[in-house]
Amino acid sequence: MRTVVFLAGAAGVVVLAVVAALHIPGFGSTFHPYRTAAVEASVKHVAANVVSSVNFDQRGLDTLGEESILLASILGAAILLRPAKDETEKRPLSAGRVLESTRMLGYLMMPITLVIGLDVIAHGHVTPGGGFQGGVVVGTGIHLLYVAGSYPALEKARPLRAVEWGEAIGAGAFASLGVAALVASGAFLSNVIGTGSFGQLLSAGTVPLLNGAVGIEVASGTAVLLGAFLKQAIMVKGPDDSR
Amino acid sequence: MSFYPYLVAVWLLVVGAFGIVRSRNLIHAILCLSVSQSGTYVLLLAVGYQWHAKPPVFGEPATHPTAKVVDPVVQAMTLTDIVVSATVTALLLALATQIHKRHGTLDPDELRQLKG
Amino acid sequence: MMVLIVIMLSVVGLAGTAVVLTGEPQRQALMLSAFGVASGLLFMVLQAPDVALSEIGVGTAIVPLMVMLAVRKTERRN
Amino acid sequence: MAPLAVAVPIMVAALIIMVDRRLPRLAIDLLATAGALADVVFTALILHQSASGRVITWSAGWKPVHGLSVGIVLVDDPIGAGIALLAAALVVLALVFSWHYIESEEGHYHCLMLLFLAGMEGFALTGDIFDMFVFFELMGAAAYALTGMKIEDPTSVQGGMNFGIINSLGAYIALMGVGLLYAKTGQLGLPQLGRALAHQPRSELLVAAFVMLMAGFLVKGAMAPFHFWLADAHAVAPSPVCVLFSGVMVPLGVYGAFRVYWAAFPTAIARPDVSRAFLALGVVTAVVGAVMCLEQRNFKRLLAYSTIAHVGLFIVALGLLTSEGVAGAAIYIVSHAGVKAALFLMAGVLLARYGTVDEAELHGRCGDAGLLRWLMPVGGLALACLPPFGTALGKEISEDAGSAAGYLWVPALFVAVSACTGGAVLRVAGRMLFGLGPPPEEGAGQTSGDEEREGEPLRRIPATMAVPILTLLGGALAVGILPGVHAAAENAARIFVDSGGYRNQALFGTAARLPAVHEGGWSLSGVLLGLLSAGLALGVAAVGIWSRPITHHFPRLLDWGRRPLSVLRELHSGHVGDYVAWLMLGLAALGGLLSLPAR
Repeated sequence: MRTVVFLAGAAGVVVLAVVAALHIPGFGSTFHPYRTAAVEASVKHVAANVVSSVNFDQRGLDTLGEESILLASILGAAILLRPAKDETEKRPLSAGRVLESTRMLGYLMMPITLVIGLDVIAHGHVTPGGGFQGGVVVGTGIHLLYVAGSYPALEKARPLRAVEWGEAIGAGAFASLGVAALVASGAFLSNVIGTGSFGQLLSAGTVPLLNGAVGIEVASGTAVLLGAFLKQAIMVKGPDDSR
Repeated sequence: MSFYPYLVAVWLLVVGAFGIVRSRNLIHAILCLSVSQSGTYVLLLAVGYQWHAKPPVFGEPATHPTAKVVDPVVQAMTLTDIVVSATVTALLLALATQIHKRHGTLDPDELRQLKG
Repeated sequence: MMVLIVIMLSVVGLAGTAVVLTGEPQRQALMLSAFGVASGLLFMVLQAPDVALSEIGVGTAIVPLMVMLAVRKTERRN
Repeated sequence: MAPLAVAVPIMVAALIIMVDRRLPRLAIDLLATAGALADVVFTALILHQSASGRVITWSAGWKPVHGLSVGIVLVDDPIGAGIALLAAALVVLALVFSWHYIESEEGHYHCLMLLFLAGMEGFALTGDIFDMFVFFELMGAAAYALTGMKIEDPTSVQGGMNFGIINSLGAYIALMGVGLLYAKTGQLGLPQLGRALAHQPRSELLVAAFVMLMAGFLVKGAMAPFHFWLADAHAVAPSPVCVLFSGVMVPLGVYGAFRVYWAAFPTAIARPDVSRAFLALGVVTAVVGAVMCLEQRNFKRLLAYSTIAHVGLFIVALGLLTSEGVAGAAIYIVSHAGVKAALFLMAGVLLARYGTVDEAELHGRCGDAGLLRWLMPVGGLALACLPPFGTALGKEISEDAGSAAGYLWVPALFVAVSACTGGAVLRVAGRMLFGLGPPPEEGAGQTSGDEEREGEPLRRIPATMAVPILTLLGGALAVGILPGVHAAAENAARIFVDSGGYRNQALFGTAARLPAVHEGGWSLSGVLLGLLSAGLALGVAAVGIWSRPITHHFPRLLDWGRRPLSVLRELHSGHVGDYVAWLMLGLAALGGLLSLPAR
């Protein structure tokens, strides 16, 4: 029954979409009016990475919404994955069995990953990447300590309290920069400070600042999320969990 | 060829929905949902593509800002979309974990308390 | 270029289908990882390095990792 | 001004996360309430300003050159600003109610409420279609988490999951529509889209894009057959959260759909086709909601189905595609929000006092509910559109709009649906508060998803709970009594449907001012129809309370009526796969209705 209803609907949707697809300007066409305007605007504000310029300057409001979605999901996951009333947290005894080579690899990889992540964040307005991509790398990178078999070390490197702060500071800073720009120039999230020269680290005005705020938020957000799932998987015990 | 990317996009959307309909495990359904969403990535990037155009980044290697580039706006939209996908997936996985704790199952056929 | 795009599109379409048809979540997480790589490559070919980077970060690392952890949590009591 | 309404709640939420372990709970409550109050001020100012012309804000200062801009525009007319104000006001009242209702030490709940508010404000105030998608998802993410918050409660997390999957899928379908539209026009701003589409020939691409956008927004707007998630989510979410769901989030979905239609599509798609599709699906929604509403015995689930029924009425009124229909729907939405929110808060009080809102379990047990003994019947009558509540005014204007468009069945539908939903509430009130009718048989009936509340049972109703309820009912009454409401709504509606003015003012700063109307108000026929629906509601309630002896004599009749009902109930299965299947079928149906030319 369910499948029949679905197939009937899906058939209709496919017909609708295929007929529509036949009327789209063909793949790879030269019709991109917004592109032309966005590239011009990006050049005007000396942002070498046009995608970053769109995200943080031209359509910054979208990114504010996006960061808030991240914040809401992380808060939501934190609420949902908190130990329930009838559950207890139990610290795993020690590292468990981890091969020495794996452990070394984990310890070795972590700083490298963090440096790469920070670099990706810092150059977001110049080269591909940015706060989001770099933040993901940093937030995941910290968890290599778990691969290294050291949950206590992970807890030290990732004090959840500080990470939660980071996530709030990132989101708050993004919105505050927007309001500051509103006060300074009359337009929310406008690009108010000097723009520097093309391709340099210090260029594109507020883009690197907003980018940095996103980097902080995404890095801490990723860390909180992975941390919450990890904790749930290895520490939280339900009432009928005998192990 | 001119329409193939759009068809792939629609295919991903529909096949993901199909997966949810047939799913016997909510975690499986959540991943099918993210497959559905990838349909939107493919559609958006296909819409912004232009033959023989470069990525919309003029930094390294330094390119002259007048070079022909693909549409950066759809890329920015897709980036936003990917963040949405990841975070919503995380939220739903957290819900799934709790459902399993409370019901002992993730099979939607056995979760029938919200009927009527 | 065109051949490359067609191939990558087909790979992504097939990989997506494979994710859906894999019923067992643990294996599905791995399939999802592969799907993430394929999508990332497709986005690279479509001249979207920013998007490709995020997709590879999110689609091949974070989401599959979270799925693995969630599966581990939910399968223990069965 | 408008971006502040989005940014300030986010900033306050971030602040609460930073300080929540150092401050007592009361400080967090006050901080969150202050954040929402700030939004009331912002949106009230925007509403005031917009009365003399739409308020246009170019985010990041990218003002248009020759009608093109790379920035995001916020175009705020009185309808948009009005629903934004409604959202902010409901969040304030919900937060005040939560002071003694939600028991948690940390501020996560408050942060989620504020982020939810930011999402609603952004969605209502923006004039950019991708921005709408982003804030749609923000509303969603906060809402899923708020629904599933009670992790100790098995049904809570499940309701959150159904809600999350269906709404996300709807959002992605809408994003597909955005992509198609962008492919055709290369624009994302609604004014720019309107300009680009004004001279486009009719094409299947535009129909498909429109269908996908509508489906996405109307999943949140709970139009049949996209409505299944709503009852699951409402039954289990905390009552103050339900206030926001029913009061403003669901109507926002409807608002989004019609905003997009009027701003971008009025000439791109044949108007009779659009009208026919919305009228058809609106009627189905209203009937399904009203019938299912009568069937419920869990009071919160009953209210949820009543919301579906009313959404059907809103869609019918708006689907007439006239400014009168918009005016009626606007008044109806605002006053419905007041009444329905008050009823959900009453459900919360019952839950806090007696630990359940099941009609049969509470039969005759709530005689000591004090204030509620008076307020719940009043709420039921207001829901049934008793004049002079605003619901009755909105109903009257919508009915007139329907008759004026030549649909004489519209008044009948409105009377029937408001009588059924109001009657269901009155029935529950009569049985719970006054112990009317025969006591329920032991073990009969279903139990279906119930919110669970932690903490001590409530002995007396604190002021932080009573005041929001009274304010909400008073607000619904004020909409009906205050002079000039009808004229203001009519003027706002004319601005809402003025597509040319929308894009010209946003892109070129020029728009002819529309002639304002000054008269309007109650008419005799409207008052009589309002009294009729309220009287019928009393009848419905009486039949509900004392029907068992009656139906005893006519078992055949009962049996005949039960069969389609049980099929309908089967459809609301709580199975997410079913819901997705219906979503796809609804999408195809909408596409079919819009592709086949009318008449």
